[in-house]
Amino acid sequence: MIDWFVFAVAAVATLSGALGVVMSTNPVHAALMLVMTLFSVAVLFVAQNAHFLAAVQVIVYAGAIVVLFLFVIMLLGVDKSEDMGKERLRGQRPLALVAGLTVLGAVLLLARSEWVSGAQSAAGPLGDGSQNVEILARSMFTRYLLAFEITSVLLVIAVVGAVVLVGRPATPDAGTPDAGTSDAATSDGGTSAPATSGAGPSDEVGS
Amino acid sequence: MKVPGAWYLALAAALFSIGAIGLLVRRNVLVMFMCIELMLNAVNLTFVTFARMLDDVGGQTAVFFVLVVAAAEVVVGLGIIVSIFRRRSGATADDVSLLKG
Amino acid sequence: MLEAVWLIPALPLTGFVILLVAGRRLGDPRAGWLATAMMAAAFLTSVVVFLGLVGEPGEERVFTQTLFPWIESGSFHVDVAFLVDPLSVTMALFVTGVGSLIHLYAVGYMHGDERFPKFFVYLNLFAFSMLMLVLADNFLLTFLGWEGVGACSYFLISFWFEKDTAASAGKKAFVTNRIGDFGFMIAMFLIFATFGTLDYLPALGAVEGASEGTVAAIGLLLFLGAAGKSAQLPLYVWLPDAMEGPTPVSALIHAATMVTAGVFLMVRVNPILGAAPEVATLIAWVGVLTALFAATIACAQNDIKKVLAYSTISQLGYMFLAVGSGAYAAAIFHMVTHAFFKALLFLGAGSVIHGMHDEQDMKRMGGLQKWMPVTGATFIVGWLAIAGVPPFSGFWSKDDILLNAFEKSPVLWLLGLVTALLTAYYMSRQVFLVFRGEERWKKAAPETAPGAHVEPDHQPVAAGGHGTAAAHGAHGDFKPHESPRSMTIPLIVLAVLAAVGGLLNLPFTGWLVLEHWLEPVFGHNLHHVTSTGGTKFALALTAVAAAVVGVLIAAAIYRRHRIAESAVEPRLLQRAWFVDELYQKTIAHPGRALSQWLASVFDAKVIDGAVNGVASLVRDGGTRLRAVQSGYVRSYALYVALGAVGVLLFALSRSL
Amino acid sequence: MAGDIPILTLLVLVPALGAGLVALLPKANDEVVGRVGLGISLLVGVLSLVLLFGFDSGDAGFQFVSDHPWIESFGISWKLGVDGISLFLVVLSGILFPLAIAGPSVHHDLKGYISWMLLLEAGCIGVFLSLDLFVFFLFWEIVLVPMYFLIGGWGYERRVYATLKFFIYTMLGSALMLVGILALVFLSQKATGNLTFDLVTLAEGQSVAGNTARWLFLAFAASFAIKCPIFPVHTWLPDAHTEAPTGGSVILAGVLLKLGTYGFVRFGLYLFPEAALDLAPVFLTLGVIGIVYGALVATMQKDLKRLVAYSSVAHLGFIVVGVFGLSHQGLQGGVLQMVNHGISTGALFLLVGMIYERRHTRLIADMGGIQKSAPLFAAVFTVVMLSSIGLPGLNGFVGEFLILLGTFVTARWWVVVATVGVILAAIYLLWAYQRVFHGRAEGSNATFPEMTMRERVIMAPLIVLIVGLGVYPKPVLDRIAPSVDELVTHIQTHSDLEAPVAPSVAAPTEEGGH
Repeated sequence: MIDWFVFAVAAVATLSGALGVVMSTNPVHAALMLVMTLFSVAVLFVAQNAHFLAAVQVIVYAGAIVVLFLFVIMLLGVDKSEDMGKERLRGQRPLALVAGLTVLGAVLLLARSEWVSGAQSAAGPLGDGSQNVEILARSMFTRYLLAFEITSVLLVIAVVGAVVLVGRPATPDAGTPDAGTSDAATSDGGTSAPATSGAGPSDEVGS
Repeated sequence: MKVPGAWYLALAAALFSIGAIGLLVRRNVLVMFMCIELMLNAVNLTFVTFARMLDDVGGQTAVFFVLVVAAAEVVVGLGIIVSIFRRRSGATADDVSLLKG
Repeated sequence: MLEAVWLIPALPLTGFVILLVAGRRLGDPRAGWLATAMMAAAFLTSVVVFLGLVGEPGEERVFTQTLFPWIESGSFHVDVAFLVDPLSVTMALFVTGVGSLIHLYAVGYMHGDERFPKFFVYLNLFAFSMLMLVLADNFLLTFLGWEGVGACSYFLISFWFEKDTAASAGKKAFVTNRIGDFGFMIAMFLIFATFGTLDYLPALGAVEGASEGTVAAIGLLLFLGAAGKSAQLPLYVWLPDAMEGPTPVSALIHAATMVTAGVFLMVRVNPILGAAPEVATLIAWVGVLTALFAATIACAQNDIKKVLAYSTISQLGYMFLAVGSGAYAAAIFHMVTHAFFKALLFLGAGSVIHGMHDEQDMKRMGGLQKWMPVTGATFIVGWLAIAGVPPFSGFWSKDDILLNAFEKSPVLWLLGLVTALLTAYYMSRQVFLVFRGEERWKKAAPETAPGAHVEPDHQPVAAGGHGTAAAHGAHGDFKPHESPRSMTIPLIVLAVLAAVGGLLNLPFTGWLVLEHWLEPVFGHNLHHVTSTGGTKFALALTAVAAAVVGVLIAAAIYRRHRIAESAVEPRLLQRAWFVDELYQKTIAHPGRALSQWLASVFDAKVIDGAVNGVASLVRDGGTRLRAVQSGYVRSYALYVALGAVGVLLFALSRSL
Repeated sequence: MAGDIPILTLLVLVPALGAGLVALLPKANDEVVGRVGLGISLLVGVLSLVLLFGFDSGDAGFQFVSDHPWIESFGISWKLGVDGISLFLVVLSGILFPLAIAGPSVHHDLKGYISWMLLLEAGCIGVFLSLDLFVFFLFWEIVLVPMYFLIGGWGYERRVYATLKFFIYTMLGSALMLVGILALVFLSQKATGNLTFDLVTLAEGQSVAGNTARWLFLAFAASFAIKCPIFPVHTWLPDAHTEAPTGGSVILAGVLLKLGTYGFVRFGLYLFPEAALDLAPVFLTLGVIGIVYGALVATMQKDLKRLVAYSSVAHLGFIVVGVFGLSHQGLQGGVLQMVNHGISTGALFLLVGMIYERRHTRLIADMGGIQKSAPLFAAVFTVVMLSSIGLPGLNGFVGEFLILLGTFVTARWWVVVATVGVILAAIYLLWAYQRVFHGRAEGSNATFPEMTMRERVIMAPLIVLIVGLGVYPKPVLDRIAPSVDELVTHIQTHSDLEAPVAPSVAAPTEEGGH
């Protein structure tokens, strides 16, 4: 019974948090709503004996990622200018709703009664949750070792990428649009003759 | 008595749809990012649910990796957003359309 | 001695090559002397070959010499080879003989022209081509010479290319000749398809066995080629225009040699004509009609060279009349005598033009006999010869033709006779206008010129080469002068030949040297005169009478002025029956319009339009589709979502 | 024989590697680049002459064959060989490329220009030599790329339009041919159980017939017809010719167009004799239309290069007529005419390029009276023009005559119409000549510079060939003959084509028809 109760509360919190993210004009509010959803999902993890993941969920997601979001929002200024009543792209909203609801409907329809059809314990049994961390660690450092190592590489690349992206460009005219492309037109020796390679297809055909 | 996996899965589908709709509807780039996080979480939830239903450690491992990738993605994505905002202030997703054919 | 035959064309070819390489260094006049020497040497070689051939017994006077294989392909085989028989040797003799004289004359005539060496380059190349034409042992090699002389004719007519008329005339000559060559080429294909060879001897030897239709077709097609080259109806239009070339060219190419190539070809293929009598009849009729037609035009021309040009067309018509009547020997006979007297007349005309400082309008001449005695005297010999006054050469050859024509059909004879009368008339008119009467050139030019009915394009044009054009407009101040020695010597020699040339063949006297000499070539195809002595004599007398009447009428009009000159020179004749205009309207203009339409409408709009249409279709489609690429991330995301929905729905449809 | 040196492979590799070598040279030093480029192309020319002199004129089959397995699982091998049909096209390429590289002056980026030229040479020679359908297609496509860049990079005002049109047009044909090649290979695998791209095996096997063969033939023919080009797919040619730089035009007219006609002979007739015989009337008709149409349209062109381009349409029409006449003389004349057209039209384009360099215009109306100030130039132009008109004694005549003669025996009425083209050729060329060279010179035409020494050296070999091949074509014809003979026999064995009853003097046959 308590399980149903936990599920119901967490589910309502998850969905309302999600709706809040989508519907709030203020990005700070959206971020806070996101935290709510993330916490609820963590609860749902716990309810399914994924203790380690629940912890990571709270630490990484709610702790790091959302904070990062808020950090960026503060850095760039809270932009509340988005007018939710207007949509510039024609047909975007109805189509989005149709697409989203169709996905939902289709998934539910597809599932019907048979939600799972796979083999049991293909990658090893999970147990009852008492040894969750240990089992997960064993699987991670044996079976999925290579993938695990690759994620570390990915993280390094992401860090480097973030530094490069955010680092200020050295050119004095940084900040103006197209600053990076202006030096593409290097001095080509001043040849006035026709462009060299192929000049590429243009829309001259048929003219 | 445990709640059946189907409920979790249905919840995850709903969460995913909300995220997807939000991504398509919102113009604020940061909020769009958050919507992506919602969708990722929906997927994570299904993974965990399947792991429980099949008694398989693979599902939880996958969630772990998704978390890592999501973290990396957020880092890079926010970096891009910051550098875009350096060039043009107050941009929404609709203000950038250089790929227009 | 016969083996030396290859030297005959080789000598002018050598001259051509030397002049091509070193012509400018040799300069004026040495380049001319070299060319003349080459021609003279070729003439001497021809004499040697001729003597060699005479040494052979009558029936064995056929000799072929193969130099090297030219084109070989499967069963098709053509050599560069020469055929020496009485016909080709006669042609070679008279081509090199008359050619040498005209070369000599040209040394004087072209003196001072800035492109003097180049003139002789062309002249020697022409001589080479002409000799290849007559000496060839197969159709294809003849065709080589045939086209070669055509090309040289093109070069030489447009020699003074600064004049637009000269340039256009050259082009016209080449193109018109090409129409004839079309016939020649198809004829060769048909000959090869029928006989499997293009060599004269085997192909002509097999004519008897071939179907009549094929042979007639071959004959017709070859005649088309001959009509183009020899300026017969309806392809004669290029020859009068060709007078834009320097006068020695007119004499050599457009009177004596090249234009007779068609006659030569017809004579050469006499077995084909013998096997296709309808074609022969057609040729006779075309010939006589051309003769009459051109003669009427000649009666009303004022340009001294144009008169001679139409006269040439008319005389060539005679030769075809002879060919059509089966009188091949008579055709060759007339060709030779015509070469003598017409070359003489042209060179005389050139001498007059030279002496009159590039004046060509006869209406501005007169009384020149006193100033140019040698030219005058020799011209009068030429006049008597062409008019058919005995005993000059023209009388004999023309009479021979008329006699044969009479036996073919009296109507042909009658038309020929009328032509003879007209010939005597227009030639007398020319002589009276140029050498007799008052010295009209003394008056100021505009008053004398009967400008009222002289069309602009018939106005004499300053020949660019002499640099004396400044003399124009001051006619009263200058005196005509006799030409230099190098020009008068050929005149005298030709005058002698024109006077006594008849000795080659004297019909109705039994003195038939030429006919007997040529007879082996023709065999039974040659028409033998059957008329009695009386008929022959009566016909000859009628011809003489016609000539005399023609002379008398001309004298009445142009000496005594009994009738106004303008009355007998109607515009219709001055403009040559408006044939040029007719061709312009019916062929040139529609052809041009068609080409223009094809080029600017059909090709550009329809064919290329289809190509570009496909391109613009693709482009328009792309333009529409590119709206999809809005650049907005969110719409791309929507497409992704819709795609995912599509995949899901597909999965759903499969699972349900 | 040239011993163990794989001369054919060298003929392809030397220019290809040369292109790479030139690309590596420093950009600044044009002189070195020019010399190296010319040297490499001359080396290829010498190699082609070595091939010519080593060629056994009595042998009808493929000589100097080099055959190395390449992609064995698909039956693809690097197989090159030369016979009488391809020999002179290789030699022609060997001669024309040095002239096109040395002839016209290039105004910028000489390095790129020469590099592309050499790659183009490798491609062209490769097409002529390859005996494996895969290798053939590879070279066929390689040829497109350098030409695209040559026109696009060094062309005139509308070069982008022209180069795109050229590329897409030819690409369309190639796509169809690729389908044809694959279909042929797999169909014959089905029939014989042997997967191979080898030309000789496929041709001798004759495993497709009937409608299949006809469709496959058409797929190949689409590509060849566009390349030739045959009416009505010719409109890329005037644009490409007009906009291409002089050297590009020379190669385009001299070598590239021959790829199409060569393809018809080597692949069309050899692989699908029966289909070729069935469809011959279609192609004869198109060829004849091309002759008359090209000539008529050429008459009215205002641009000298366009005029020469349309004259090429007419001349290539003659070659098509010769090829589809399916007679010994017609085919032999067709092969010879490919070489002749390459020489004379290549020379014409060189001359037009020289005029452009002096006058900076190609419009006929802007010229006139040039003969006065440049008599030698006019004389050279005259000789080339007369060769193009087909004057006996010059090279153009021999091929043209053999084509018409041979085809007359098999397809009489087509030839009668085709011969009209001989008249029309005189009209458009002489008229153009008159407007450019005759008349009074005015303005800068009066000071038109005479040929320079360099230009004389470039034109000299072409003039020698024009006269030489016209007077004594026998050495060339002798080498072409055995291969053509074998091809005709091949067609006769595999189709209903009857050996022409050789008309002999002894027994003249009834031809009738008139």
